[in-house]
Amino acid sequence: MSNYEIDNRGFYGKFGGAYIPELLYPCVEELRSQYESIMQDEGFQEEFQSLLKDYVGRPTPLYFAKRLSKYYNTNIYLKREDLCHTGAHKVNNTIGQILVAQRLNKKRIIAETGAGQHGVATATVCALMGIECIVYMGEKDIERQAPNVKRMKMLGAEVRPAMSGSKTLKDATNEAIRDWINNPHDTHYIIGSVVGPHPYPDMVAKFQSVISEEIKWQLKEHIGKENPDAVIACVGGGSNAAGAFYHYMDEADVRLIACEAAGLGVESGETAATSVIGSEGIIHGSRTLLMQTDDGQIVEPYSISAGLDYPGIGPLHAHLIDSGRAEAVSITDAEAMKAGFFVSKMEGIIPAIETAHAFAALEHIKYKASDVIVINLSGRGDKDLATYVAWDNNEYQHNH
Amino acid sequence: MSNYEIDNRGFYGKFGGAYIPELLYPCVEELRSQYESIMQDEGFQEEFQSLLKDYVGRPTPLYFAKRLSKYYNTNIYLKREDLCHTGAHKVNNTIGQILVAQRLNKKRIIAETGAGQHGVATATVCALMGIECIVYMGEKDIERQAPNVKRMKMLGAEVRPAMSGSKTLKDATNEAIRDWINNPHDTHYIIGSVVGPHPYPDMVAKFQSVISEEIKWQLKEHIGKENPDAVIACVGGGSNAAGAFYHYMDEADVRLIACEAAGLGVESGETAATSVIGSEGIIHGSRTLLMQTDDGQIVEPYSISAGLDYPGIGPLHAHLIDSGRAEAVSITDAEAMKAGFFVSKMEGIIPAIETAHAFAALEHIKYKASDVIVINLSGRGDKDLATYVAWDNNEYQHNH
Amino acid sequence: MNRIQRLFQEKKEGILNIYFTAGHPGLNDTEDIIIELDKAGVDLVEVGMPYSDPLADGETIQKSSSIALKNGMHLDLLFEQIKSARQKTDIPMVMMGYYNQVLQYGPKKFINRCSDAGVDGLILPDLPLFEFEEKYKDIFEAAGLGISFLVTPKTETHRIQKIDEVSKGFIYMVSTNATTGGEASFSNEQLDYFQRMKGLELQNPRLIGFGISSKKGYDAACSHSNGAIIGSAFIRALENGQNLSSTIHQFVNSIKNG
Amino acid sequence: MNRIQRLFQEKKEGILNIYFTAGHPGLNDTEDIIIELDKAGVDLVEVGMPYSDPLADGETIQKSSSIALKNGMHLDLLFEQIKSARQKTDIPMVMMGYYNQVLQYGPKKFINRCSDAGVDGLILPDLPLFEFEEKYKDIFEAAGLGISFLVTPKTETHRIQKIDEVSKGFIYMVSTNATTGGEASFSNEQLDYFQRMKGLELQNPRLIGFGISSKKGYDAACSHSNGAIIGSAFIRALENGQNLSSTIHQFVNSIKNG
Ligand SMILES: Cc1ncc(COP(=O)(O)O)c(C=O)c1O
Ligand SMILES: Cc1ncc(COP(=O)(O)O)c(C=O)c1O
Repeated sequence: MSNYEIDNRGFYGKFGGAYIPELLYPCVEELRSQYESIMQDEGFQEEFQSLLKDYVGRPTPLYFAKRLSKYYNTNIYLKREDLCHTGAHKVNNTIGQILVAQRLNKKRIIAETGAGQHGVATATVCALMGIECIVYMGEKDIERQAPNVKRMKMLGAEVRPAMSGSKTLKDATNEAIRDWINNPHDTHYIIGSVVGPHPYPDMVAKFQSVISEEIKWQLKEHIGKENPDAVIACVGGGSNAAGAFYHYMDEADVRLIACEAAGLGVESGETAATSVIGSEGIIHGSRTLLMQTDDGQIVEPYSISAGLDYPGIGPLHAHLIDSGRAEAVSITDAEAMKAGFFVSKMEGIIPAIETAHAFAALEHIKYKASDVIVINLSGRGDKDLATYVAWDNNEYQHNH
Repeated sequence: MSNYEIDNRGFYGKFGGAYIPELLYPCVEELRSQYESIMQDEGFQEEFQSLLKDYVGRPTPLYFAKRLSKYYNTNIYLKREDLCHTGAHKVNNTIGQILVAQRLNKKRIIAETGAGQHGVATATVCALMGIECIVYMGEKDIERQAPNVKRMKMLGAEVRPAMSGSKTLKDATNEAIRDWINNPHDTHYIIGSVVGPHPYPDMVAKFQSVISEEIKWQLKEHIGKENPDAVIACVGGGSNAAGAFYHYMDEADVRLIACEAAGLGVESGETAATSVIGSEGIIHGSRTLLMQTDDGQIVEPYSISAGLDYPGIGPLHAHLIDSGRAEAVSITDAEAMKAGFFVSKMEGIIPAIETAHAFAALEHIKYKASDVIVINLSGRGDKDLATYVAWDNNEYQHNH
Repeated sequence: MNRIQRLFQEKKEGILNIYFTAGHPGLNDTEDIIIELDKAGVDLVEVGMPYSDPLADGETIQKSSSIALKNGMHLDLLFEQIKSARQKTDIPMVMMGYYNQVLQYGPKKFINRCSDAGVDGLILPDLPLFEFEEKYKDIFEAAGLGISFLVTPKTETHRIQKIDEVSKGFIYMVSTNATTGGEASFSNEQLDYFQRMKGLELQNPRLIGFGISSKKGYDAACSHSNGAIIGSAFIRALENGQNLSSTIHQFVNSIKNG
Repeated sequence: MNRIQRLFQEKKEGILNIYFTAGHPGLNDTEDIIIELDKAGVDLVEVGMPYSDPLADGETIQKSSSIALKNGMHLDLLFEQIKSARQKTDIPMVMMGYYNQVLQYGPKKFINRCSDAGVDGLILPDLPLFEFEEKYKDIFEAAGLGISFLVTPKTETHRIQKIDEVSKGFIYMVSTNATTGGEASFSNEQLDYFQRMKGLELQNPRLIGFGISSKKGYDAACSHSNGAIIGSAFIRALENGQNLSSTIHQFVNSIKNG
């Protein structure tokens, strides 16, 4: 068995598990006891695969970035999750979870969102299935990701602001969990990343694993072998990274590079670089790495990117980094924005600011001219245009 | 030979040709004399197909819209051009034309744009190839399609406002043509629709024909036969419709339904329903149907949708409609907006307002429960969120 | 036998357990609140350790927690405050908080400080049963520290029995599957649940909490269990009251006597 | 033989052709402008039919066109104005506009009105050669109406010869591959082009236009061809001038005599 799969209690090594109040126990237990058999069911797989193909637009291309490769003097392939319906990898997971929710007879869907991509992806699948949808979103994120708020509303979802804490993803997640506690019977909570109590990290990683499943055969088509030298992905909760790493976790010759948001700098106090300044603890029902005080209070994170502005990482990534399997790279706001502009002008692809963090890693890591590097292009930057423009005009305001 | 291909002078029946001032003759003639051999070249085809696959994300899915089909009691398939890189079918053409431009040794690209999708698609391929790009856009459209203006700038293009006339697509096209006249040596003009002098309508239609090429085999996969009963597409200049109709034009059992923007109503004086209130004449170098006065002055069009706000249609469509091969349907602003909201909530897909006109046709045309209808989902509605929201709040301002 | 066990040996019904968030309304109110609650005739005090992300709690407790943290509350201070209160009262005290607080403080150190301060038990709603059993049960017992797990109307019987087996002190019966803060008025489903709990003849006494804010709710809870836990209603009273002591006496009086 | 042919028979060099947009600056200025241009010693008048989308024209002419249309200019009125002017002058007149205007008016009707009004020739820059030959050549000849096609520095020799074959009256030599409006100063490439045109010994006389705005430009054009066409500069003068008559005389004087 893989070293990087959950054990029978839902742990990756020492990380993971389900640290939840009894009030959530029935909901989580119902899901835990059924998700594997649901996901393995043939009818489920058929519907899931057909929606991924005909609705989401999979397989997404693996694109050889010629000009970027030339500039960096290596071989860079981009996994084009930005071409997924709704504009990011998030929908791979929401398609899967809405099918699970239907099989659990749930009539109401809740979700948290940071960048709004998961919220849009959830609102989308709820519209597709005709199911009620409520999305919790930090007040600050509602502001900085306005286009996605409009999209969710057009799709028929209700967007509820989370006003506590830093008013970002962490707080939206708290609110969603509270909603679930209050509505355990009819509601399924579609978590948007590989975070939360077991079985979420495993379930979400499996839904996202289609990313590396495709990279394998696509790379074989391109260069005759399945394995690149490195896979780079940004990590908020870590779902796109989990998907891009998944089928390479046991292939020791493939470097796994996880890019965290350093915000204003790892040491600045305004950061979301969890693996550097975080420590083991519990957040949102999972034992993992998180940013906290000596007293165990969760520290409010900061990143220019709403999707990475989270004080924890998924337990799988905590394990991959803790065990040395994955390398963590910290990328500041400024580095990410520079990379976002650069990639736009070099390849005609405007990346999400989250994704721009992954591109910025090229300035940090060592590689050879003969290397093959896959960057997971987790999402498109349409939602971030206002931030990009403000940054370009030196008008960007960080008011934490 | 097909009845719907150009003759050796570039005419579809009586429509088409190249009505251009001598100043443009060398540019157009250079292109005319070379486009076919360039497009047939094996190296060209290889590069074109590989970019369509790995960069654009083709084939785009053909998606069976379950809930919409149930609602309308028929079988509706959506051709997902909204999943193309940059969010609309426009990029199929710009990829093709940038490869043509490279083979003509052009160092500078100009384009006109209405909705901004063609401008973004052009800026995108110019970034991809590292070529200078200037996009002309009506001042009014710059306002109502602000997100796309931001995208073009991020991609490194210069956006120049067209201030004359109705300050929309027609005027942007005039400005682009003027630019080309002034820069005939080094510049290629990437026209964004099946309009303009020969060979543009034919060249653009051929680049877009990949749409119906895919529909054929995809429909065969879905239902065992290549031909639907009807194909529906919106028509501004008509490139997405040309692409969706192309391989069905000679299949008399497939209805071709072209949806024009009626604006405030065909008889309102504020419309873009060219085939209804237009007549034969010349616009942008092509003999076609256009909206004009008795004196041959071009009438300023109106539609809520920037991409359909054009007083002409491509000569192919003039011919298809004039010959009775295609049916023209006029869709008002209100009908299109209603359809846009409806599709968003029914299928989780927010269509471009242009595309919403095609969906609204379902309320106009007759069909049977057993019919198979393909709607060309030409683009996504991200660029239109502000207009959708303003409409929903009864705040939409039409100031012509 | 610690103070909680002694309490339940002496008093089988009508137990009143009041929760408050330490550090709220004022940083140094902890000792006064404990003493006044004791004086007012409360049976058991639950001291909330304010937490940044109290996801099992409702809005009232969440807000009081963030005020307490802003006031500067932290665990070392809290232990001192409790220890100081313990000099003046013998009322049973439990601490309630989140597992991460214990983890970061260091579980051993945390338990030692509890013993030292005179804390009688802990409630950590997100601490899994199995993890307690495997890692902490023995240390808790050695320290004479109780532990209370929660049950809800949705908790299955075999799990209730397991919880009863592991708990030491009392079982926290959540009256409804909803976060704290709302007003209780028992439904048939809840009454069934209370009946079922009674019928299981558990080793631990049962206290009903969540959403109780009046004599009516208190009486109803008492008629179905050994007593009631009140939290949010008390915090709101503290927020609205002027004088700490009189507010507390008034509140407890209103619960016990209407 | 119409007035244009007669002009070029009588005068081989230094021909001055002035363009203006009918209906600009005022709706009813057409007749006065024509008469005054004649009086000022201009050889040939080019009457622009204002068009909504004049894509072969520069900004000046485009703006004058949209003003003229706003003023209410339309073809029936324009033909009346020209006809009325024709009663008072024998100056050769050509109309310049876009093919769509002729198409919508009805080509036959349009040509009849030209004859009737005393128009001597047409310039329709977007009318293809072959379409003229196939559809209109005979009617034009029957009506005694000239036609001038454009050539540019980029036009290939065999095409120039074809254009010469089809044109009747003069050939409009565009001095540069750029829309009208800029200031001319001839480059080597342009000089080569002028030489080439001269060497072809065409049947039609040649006039050079686009970007000429001063005596210097006019003289240069005349030294390479039979004369010059001036448009944008004249329109700007009309816009800036107060009195139509004196503005026109001043402008023409400045071109001819500096
Ligand atoms: C485009 C994109 N990339 C990455 C992320 C971060 O999430 P995760 O780490 O789960 O992939 C987000 C979150 O919204 C996103 O929108
Ligand atoms: C999404 C979309 N559909 C349709 C159109 C109309 O163009 P065409 O008629 O050439 O397809 C546009 C133009 O911008 C567009 O953006």
